[in-house]
Amino acid sequence: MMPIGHYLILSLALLLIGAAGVITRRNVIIVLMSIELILNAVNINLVAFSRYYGDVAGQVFALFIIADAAAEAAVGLGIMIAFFRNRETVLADEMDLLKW
Amino acid sequence: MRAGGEAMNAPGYFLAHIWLIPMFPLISAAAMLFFGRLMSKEAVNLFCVGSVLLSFLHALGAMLTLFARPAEMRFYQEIFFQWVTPGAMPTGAGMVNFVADWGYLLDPLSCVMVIVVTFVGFLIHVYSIGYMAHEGGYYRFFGYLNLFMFSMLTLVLANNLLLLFVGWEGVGLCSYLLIGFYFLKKSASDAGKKAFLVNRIGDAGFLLGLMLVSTTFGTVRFTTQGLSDPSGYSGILQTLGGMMAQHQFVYGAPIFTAIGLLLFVGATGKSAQIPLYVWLPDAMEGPTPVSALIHAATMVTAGVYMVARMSAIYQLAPVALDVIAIVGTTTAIFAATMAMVQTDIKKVLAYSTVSQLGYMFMALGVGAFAAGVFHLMTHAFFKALLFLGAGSVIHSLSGEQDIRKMGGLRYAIPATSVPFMIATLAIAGIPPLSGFFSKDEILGHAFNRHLMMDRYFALWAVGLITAGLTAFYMFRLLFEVFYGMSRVPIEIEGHIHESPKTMTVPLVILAFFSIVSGWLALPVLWGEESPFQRFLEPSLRGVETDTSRIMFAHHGLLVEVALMGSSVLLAGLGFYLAHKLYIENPKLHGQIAAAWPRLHDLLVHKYYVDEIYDALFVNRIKDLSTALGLFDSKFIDGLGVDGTGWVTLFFSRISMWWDKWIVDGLVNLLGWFPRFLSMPVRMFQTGVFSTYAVFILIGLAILLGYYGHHVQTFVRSMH
Amino acid sequence: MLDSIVFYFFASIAVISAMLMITRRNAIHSAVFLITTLLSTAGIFLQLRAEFLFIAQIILYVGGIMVLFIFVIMLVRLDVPLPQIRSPLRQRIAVFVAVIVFAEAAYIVWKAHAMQGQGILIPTAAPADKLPPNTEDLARSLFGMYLLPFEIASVLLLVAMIGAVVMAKKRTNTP
Amino acid sequence: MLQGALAFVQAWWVELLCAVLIVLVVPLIAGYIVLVERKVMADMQARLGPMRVGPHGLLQPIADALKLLIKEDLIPDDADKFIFWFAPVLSMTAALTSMGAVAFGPWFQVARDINIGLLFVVGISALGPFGIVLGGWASNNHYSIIGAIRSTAQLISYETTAGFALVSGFLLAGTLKVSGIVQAQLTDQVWYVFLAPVGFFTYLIASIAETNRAPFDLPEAESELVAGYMTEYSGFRWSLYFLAEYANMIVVGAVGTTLFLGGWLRPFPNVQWMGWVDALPGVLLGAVGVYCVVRAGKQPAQVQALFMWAVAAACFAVALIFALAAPVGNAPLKFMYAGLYGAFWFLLKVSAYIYIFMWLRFTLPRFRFDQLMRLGWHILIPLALVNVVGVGIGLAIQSALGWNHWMGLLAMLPTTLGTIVVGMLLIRWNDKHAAAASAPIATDGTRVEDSYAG
Repeated sequence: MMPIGHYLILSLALLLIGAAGVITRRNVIIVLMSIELILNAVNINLVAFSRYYGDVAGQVFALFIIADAAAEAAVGLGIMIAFFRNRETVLADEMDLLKW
Repeated sequence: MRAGGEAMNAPGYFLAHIWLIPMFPLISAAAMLFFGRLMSKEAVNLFCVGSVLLSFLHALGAMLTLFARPAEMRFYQEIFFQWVTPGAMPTGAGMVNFVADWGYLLDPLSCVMVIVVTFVGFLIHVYSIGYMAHEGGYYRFFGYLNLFMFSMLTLVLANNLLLLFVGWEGVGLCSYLLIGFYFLKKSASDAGKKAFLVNRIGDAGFLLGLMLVSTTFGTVRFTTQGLSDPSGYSGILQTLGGMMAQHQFVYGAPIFTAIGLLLFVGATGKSAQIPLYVWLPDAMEGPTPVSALIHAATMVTAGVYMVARMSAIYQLAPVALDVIAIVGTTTAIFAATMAMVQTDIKKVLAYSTVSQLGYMFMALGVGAFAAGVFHLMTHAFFKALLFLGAGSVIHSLSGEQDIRKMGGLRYAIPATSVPFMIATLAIAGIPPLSGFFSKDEILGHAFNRHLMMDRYFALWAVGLITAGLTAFYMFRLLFEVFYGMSRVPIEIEGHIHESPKTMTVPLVILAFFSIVSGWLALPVLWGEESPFQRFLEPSLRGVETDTSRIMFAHHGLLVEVALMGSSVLLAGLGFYLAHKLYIENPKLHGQIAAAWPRLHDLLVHKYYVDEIYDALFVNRIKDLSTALGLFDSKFIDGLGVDGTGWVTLFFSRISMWWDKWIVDGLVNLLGWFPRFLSMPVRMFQTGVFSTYAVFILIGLAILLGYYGHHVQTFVRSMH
Repeated sequence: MLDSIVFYFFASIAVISAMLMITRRNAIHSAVFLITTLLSTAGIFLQLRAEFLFIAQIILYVGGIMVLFIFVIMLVRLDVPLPQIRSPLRQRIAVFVAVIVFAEAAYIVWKAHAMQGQGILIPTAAPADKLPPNTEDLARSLFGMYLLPFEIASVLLLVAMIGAVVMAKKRTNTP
Repeated sequence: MLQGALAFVQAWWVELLCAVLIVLVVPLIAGYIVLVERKVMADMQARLGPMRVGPHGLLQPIADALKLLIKEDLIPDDADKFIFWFAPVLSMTAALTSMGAVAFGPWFQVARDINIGLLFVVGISALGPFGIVLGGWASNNHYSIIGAIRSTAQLISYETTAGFALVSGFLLAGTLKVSGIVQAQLTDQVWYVFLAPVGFFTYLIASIAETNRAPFDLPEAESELVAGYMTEYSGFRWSLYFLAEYANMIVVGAVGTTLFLGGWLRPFPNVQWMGWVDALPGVLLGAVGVYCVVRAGKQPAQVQALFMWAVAAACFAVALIFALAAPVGNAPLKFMYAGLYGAFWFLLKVSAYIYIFMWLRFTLPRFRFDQLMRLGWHILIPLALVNVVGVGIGLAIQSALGWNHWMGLLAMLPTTLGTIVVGMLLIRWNDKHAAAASAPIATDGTRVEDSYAG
């Protein structure tokens, strides 16, 4: 069994890629996807540690994070559709009103 | 006797759960009034009728449990919580800390009432299913009806006068709501208001009496009998007994008279006695089941019940009793005469109700409390039956109420006409139906008092005449509606239809009871005391003193028979007259009316009482209020308010200028600084979230850099 | 041996397709690559003997969330590439900072491994066959110790569902 | 390196064998299911169906496969090449992979001790929609996209129902492991279809909808969308989709069988005097083999005869194993016997399950999309939920009264009846409201569709 560092590096890489996606992309859907990616990276961390410490709590929290991701995706996409319906755009730069 | 009263006194399920009896209707009433709109009719029926049935069953169980005990132990009282506790206050019984608790008392008297209320109430609920089927606000109607049941049960089960008053007001409210049920009809809503206001007058008297009671005896609890341990509780009965024992008061003391009269004022309001009877005829605007339940069977008898409940005091107040007797008798004949000429089927019944109530009060007045309550019970059955029958008639004539437009209906709607006839016989006092026995009890007692004191002769005579009148107008009604030629308008004639089973079955049941319920007094025929009276006796006993017992002469069997004969004779006379005037030659009564126009008008206009009241009180009050209104609008508004406004305006002009130039100037200056200073910071707030993300990431980088640089030190700190 | 092969296989797929995901211009392509990333993450879960999470990841993430994404993409007609107005400054900053962070974190991890002995506890996994059956284990602690969070999560999902419905509803439909 | 590989094979040869078997045999089975379907259809329509190739068209599937393989496979210009290529593969892969955890027999299973058992099957087969929706999108054609989105909406909606139905089964079995579930039914001495009939029923319907079969075959409704998501596909890719669909049928059938029909158990496994049933498979296979031998001679083409011989040989081999297992009781033989024997019953049940599909397909007319959605969301899902609760209650009663195995039926009866009553009420309610909501824009699915059609 390889040392835990590998998993940490992997999740770190995914997280940073996700962050980069959030920053660089203007398309809100892709930004949302990147956020999913970040959450996923976190999951890897949690599961890895739960495996290495032999404690299942980490997996429980990974489950919660998945549920959270689902909720976040649903709401985010709902907002986006509403936004698109009203503003005919999905570009992040044009969502700078901070209110409606 | 069984050894150890404990087993005897063990409450058992029904007594222990006596609080359920009012609770069922309350629950379903709440359900109706909050969620009824969402329910289907079936659900509403299930809820409301079911709840009343449940409480009837519980009441029945409680009564049987009570029966199982020896006569002296037939009290059950339970105090749930202390409700009003104003603390110590000076009373006739010295400084006591006054307590009105929320508790229920079940003794023979309230037992009879509870049974009557729940049973008749249940039947009328069932009836209403059919009657209200096509009306709007179905759930509202049933909600109010159940609320009424709750209030009435609280009234009769209350173990103290204050709680009784709560129920008293509750039934008043429900009656108001239900009279004005068709609130879109002006007459209905007016009738509701009238009932409410007239009752207020009575309630004022009642309230005064209540206060007087509480200050006199230091308690409003009727009695301490039936409590698991009476020690530490005080009841009116016991306190009164103590007072009499140490001669604090004497028989016929003015305080008793005052209490009695004040309470009786309340009774006249609730039970429609002179001078406050005027609301009851108008109350007929409400739906017929309401008239049957509230304005015939239960609520209007609350006054009778209350007086009987306070009999301990009344027995010591002869003056009050006489007043009650006189008022009752007057009301009886007065209303009977009015009933003779009414043409609205429900109005006739309304006046007959008033007159029957008069009978009951007459009974109370001559001190025959048991007889009064007995008549209350029988009357509840046959008058409810009469009203329901009338409702069924109206229903089948699709809303027609004028008896001049009826006639010959007995073949069209047999299932209604037969019970109606039975009820008529009962109320007219034809043996062996119930009305005969109860009325005969009353007249008998009146006659006995006359044997004691001559001044009671008038009462008896008038009562007897009233019996004749009752027979007359009831048979008149019967003949007008069910016999003779049909005078129904042709367009209605077509679809006369018998009412549905839900309406006719209750009629049959009530008919059965209006026949047999009188037989409780059967032994009176051979001169014994009636079992009903013996049953009620423990709760009507009052206080044992040398002078206070109301003496009834004992007359022989012969006299008894003579009395009965006389009343039956008069009833027969009434029947004969009615038959002559309305069956043999129907024109005759018209001619008679024409012969004495004055008298007829007087009767038709109900002795112009309403007009007199209007002239004396109502209009005067209206004038007063208009005057006050003028004062308000002219003086207070004109001078006070507007003047102030003008002055304020002037000053505000000045201060506005100041604000504008001085204060705002400073504020703007202050505001300008931060805006100037915040210029650089605002750069970051682009509102584009990816920029923020960049900042987050940079922050992360810095943190990690710091951590990585000092990682050794962190590790050291870890252990 | 086998373990590490599996791990590197999945890890490389994950990273590569993640990169592709944030660089594709067509949203659908991004979605596809995200799916592959998630699947390979699931594989890593399996390699970590977290079978239940493996399947949960596949059912919920891939089978649920991603389908939702693709739906929306098609619904909002994003399947045509958007005009990409480049903002080079932000991108450069982003990539630069990301690389820096990666380097730092990697350095820290390496450092930690290096000072294995003195005071840093590097956990070592128990052998796979010693583990309790995963699903039962998870369920036991999920419905035992973490029951309340579980309930809260369910409420969260409910709220999210209602909110999504409300927001995505056509205004014209609502009177 | 090589050592490692060898050791690997040494350790996992059974699984590898099963995997190879599945990958090889499933397409064949699928092909034959098609044949059977055509035969059944013909029978129901009083025709003969394919008769030319081989006896009674027995070799028709082979011929079809050959045709599909040599057919030209064209990619539309506007299609998104990468995804167009990628999608069918994804579908097929999902279908085949999900077979991995299906237990055809006691050891006849790839992922044997995987802890999530059936969930694996369900979850992996949940990847199928991607293949469809991506393919539909990639081929850049309105019919395709509408079909794709329809099928995806349908799949998602009905997977919920199927999931709940499965949960009711899992509750009864108390485990997710496939072999564990079958064992549980063995010890309970009753198939769970009798304990949770409503669950089975809902799962049946849901599985039909999941596999896009009639009467729920809206995604490829010829009358509305030419061929739905497959419109632009042809040749090998098309056949991949096709195979995926039939493989999915097998998968759902397998799941249903495992959970509700007692997996690889023979009928009445605990009843001694039913033992004679054990002889059935061997005899049957022998008969088939004999038939093949008889017909082999009469084949017009050499290939056909050869194929027939091969089939006969295979049947005889298996029959031999069946025959010898009892007397010659050596371990490997028993091992194989157990696997093949289980596989026989298992496949028998699965084919019965699939026969129901066909039956319905040729009996019922197609649903309208909003009807489909209402059925799913207004009736099936609530019903499945109630069913889960009901089964839970039933189990509680069972454990409270200490009833075990088939006596559980008594405990389950009231809850089942209650659930059925609820179902009736739901249907009544729905009928009452169906008229109101029968406008074509009634569900998300149709709204999506319109946003494209418009």
